[in-house]
Amino acid sequence: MQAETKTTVDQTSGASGAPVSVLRFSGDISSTSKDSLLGAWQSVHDGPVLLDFTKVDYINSSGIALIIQMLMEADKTGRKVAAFGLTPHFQKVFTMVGIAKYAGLYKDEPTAAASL
Amino acid sequence: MQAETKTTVDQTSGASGAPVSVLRFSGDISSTSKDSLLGAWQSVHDGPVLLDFTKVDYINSSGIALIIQMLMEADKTGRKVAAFGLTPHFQKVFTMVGIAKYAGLYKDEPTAAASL
Amino acid sequence: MIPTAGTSVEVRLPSRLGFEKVAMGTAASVAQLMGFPPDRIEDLKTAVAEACINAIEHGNRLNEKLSVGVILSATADGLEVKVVDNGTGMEKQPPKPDIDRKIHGEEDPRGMGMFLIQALVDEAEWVHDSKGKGSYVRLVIRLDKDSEFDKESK
Amino acid sequence: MIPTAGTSVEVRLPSRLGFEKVAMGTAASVAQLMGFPPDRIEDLKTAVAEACINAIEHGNRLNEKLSVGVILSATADGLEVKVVDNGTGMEKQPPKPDIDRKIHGEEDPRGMGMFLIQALVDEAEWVHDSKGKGSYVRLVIRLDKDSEFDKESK
Ligand SMILES: Nc1ncnc2c1ncn2[C@@H]1O[C@H](COP(=O)(O)OP(=O)(O)O)[C@@H](O)[C@H]1O
Ligand SMILES: Nc1ncnc2c1ncn2[C@@H]1O[C@H](COP(=O)(O)OP(=O)(O)O)[C@@H](O)[C@H]1O
Repeated sequence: MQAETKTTVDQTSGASGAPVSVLRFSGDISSTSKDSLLGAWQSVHDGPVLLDFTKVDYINSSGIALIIQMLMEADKTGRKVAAFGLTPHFQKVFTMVGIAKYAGLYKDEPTAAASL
Repeated sequence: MQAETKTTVDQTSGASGAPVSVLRFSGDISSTSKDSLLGAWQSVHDGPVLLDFTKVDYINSSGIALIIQMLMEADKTGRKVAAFGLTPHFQKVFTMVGIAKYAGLYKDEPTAAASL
Repeated sequence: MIPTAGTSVEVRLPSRLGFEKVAMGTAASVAQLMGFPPDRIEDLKTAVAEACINAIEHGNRLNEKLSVGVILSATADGLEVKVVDNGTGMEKQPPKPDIDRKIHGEEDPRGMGMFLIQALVDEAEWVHDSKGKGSYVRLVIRLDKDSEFDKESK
Repeated sequence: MIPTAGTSVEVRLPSRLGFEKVAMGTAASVAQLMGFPPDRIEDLKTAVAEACINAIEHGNRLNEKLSVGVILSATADGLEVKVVDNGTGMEKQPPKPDIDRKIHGEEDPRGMGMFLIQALVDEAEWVHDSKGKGSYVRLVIRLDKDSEFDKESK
């Protein structure tokens, strides 16, 4: 009943030219997204990570909990995370719940990559 | 309860450089649009007319009936009419009800103006 | 992605012009959830809007004390929508609108709602009140069908 | 543009996750009809979605035989939404989520729905079942208020 989450994993480079992994989500981020989101997270190697929300239509509180789980993993292993492509509404929501404290929120990929 | 229709009247020039009136609609085209649509039609002078639907959100069958009333007036006085800015869905609907027979439907203003 | 056949959503609207847009929003969300393509969702929205306008205007005669019911049900192969009013329905269907007659003033410029409904959906049936339970129009759009193909096969 | 106070729209959804999106679509259409600005409509959509998810999961415990009711009513200065389920409601409100505790594993990463609802609307009240009539959350967003101003004054 819920739109599937697709997550693809890409590679780009950060400010210093060091490699950065990019997780690109599409569809919904909700309770059914667990395997897609956490599976993709586990598949990426060391180093900083970018989260691309450009093609996400819907995020609910269960989806936000999954993003927090990714940030827990990142925090444990000392990896930097930045996000981009969120609508102004979800930038506000991510700030309200405190995610912005653990992941920089940027308007586009170059700005987000430059922060890492 | 229904969004108001705003109609502004503009002037451009057709294929031969002759003056063309442009009626630009915005909001809804429904039963409450009568005064706005027919009032604007009455205010324009002789010559061909362009109908701009770019900023229209919603058109229902009562609104289509008002457009047909404008085309009746145009037919009586031998004036050419062309429309642009309709979504693919409303291009289909206008074709289904036969409006396309009395008003050319074009994707943008230059193409529509060039047809007059 | 398709809800189990039998799953249904109901909406109740006041009999006031403009509220057909609420039914459009609900119908669009259900159709999206079921995986209908965007062009079919547009067809459905227009058909549902016209059915609600008729229920508000002709069925309930703009009496705001009466409400219009919209029941959206997933079937095995598509979506069925019933739009219910408190009127007695129609005796017979109006003639197909004729644009030439309209332009030449030989026919009312109105009278296109039912034609549009039939042209945009895969099935449309008007059922008139028999035992005071309300009249309704029943619309069906199917998931597997291509809209153009379907229109030609009618 | 504002519907007369008292005008209301009702939706009935099956208790299945995903159908909160239908309530979002209906609520967005009603709010648009009432002239709410786009950012407030986004706030409302998220609040209504979270209220429906809670009604589906916690109130009706995913029992698809039960439905969730969403009643949208125009008031003198805004829109009131009641999301009704068949459960017994809550005893007391959960604590405000703490992101630091969540990140450090000291608190469940979940538990943000009610916080978001309260943060996004102008009024939120949880009413628990007293006489078997169902529990509900009542949300209000006001038309004249600027959302930022309103959040600061809380
Ligand atoms: N729900 C209804 N209840 C009673 N009569 C209806 C209903 N829907 C349509 N009709 C009748 O059918 C006619 C044609 O409807 P329609 O094609 O939608 O055009 P219009 O509403 O512009 O007249 C209406 O004028 C009305 O007499
Ligand atoms: N409609 C409801 N009926 C019963 N309990 C509820 C309802 N809504 C919320 N609750 C309770 O409040 C808790 C917090 O809800 P919420 O903040 O939305 O987070 P979550 O749903 O992620 O647990 C839920 O875990 C549940 O125990």
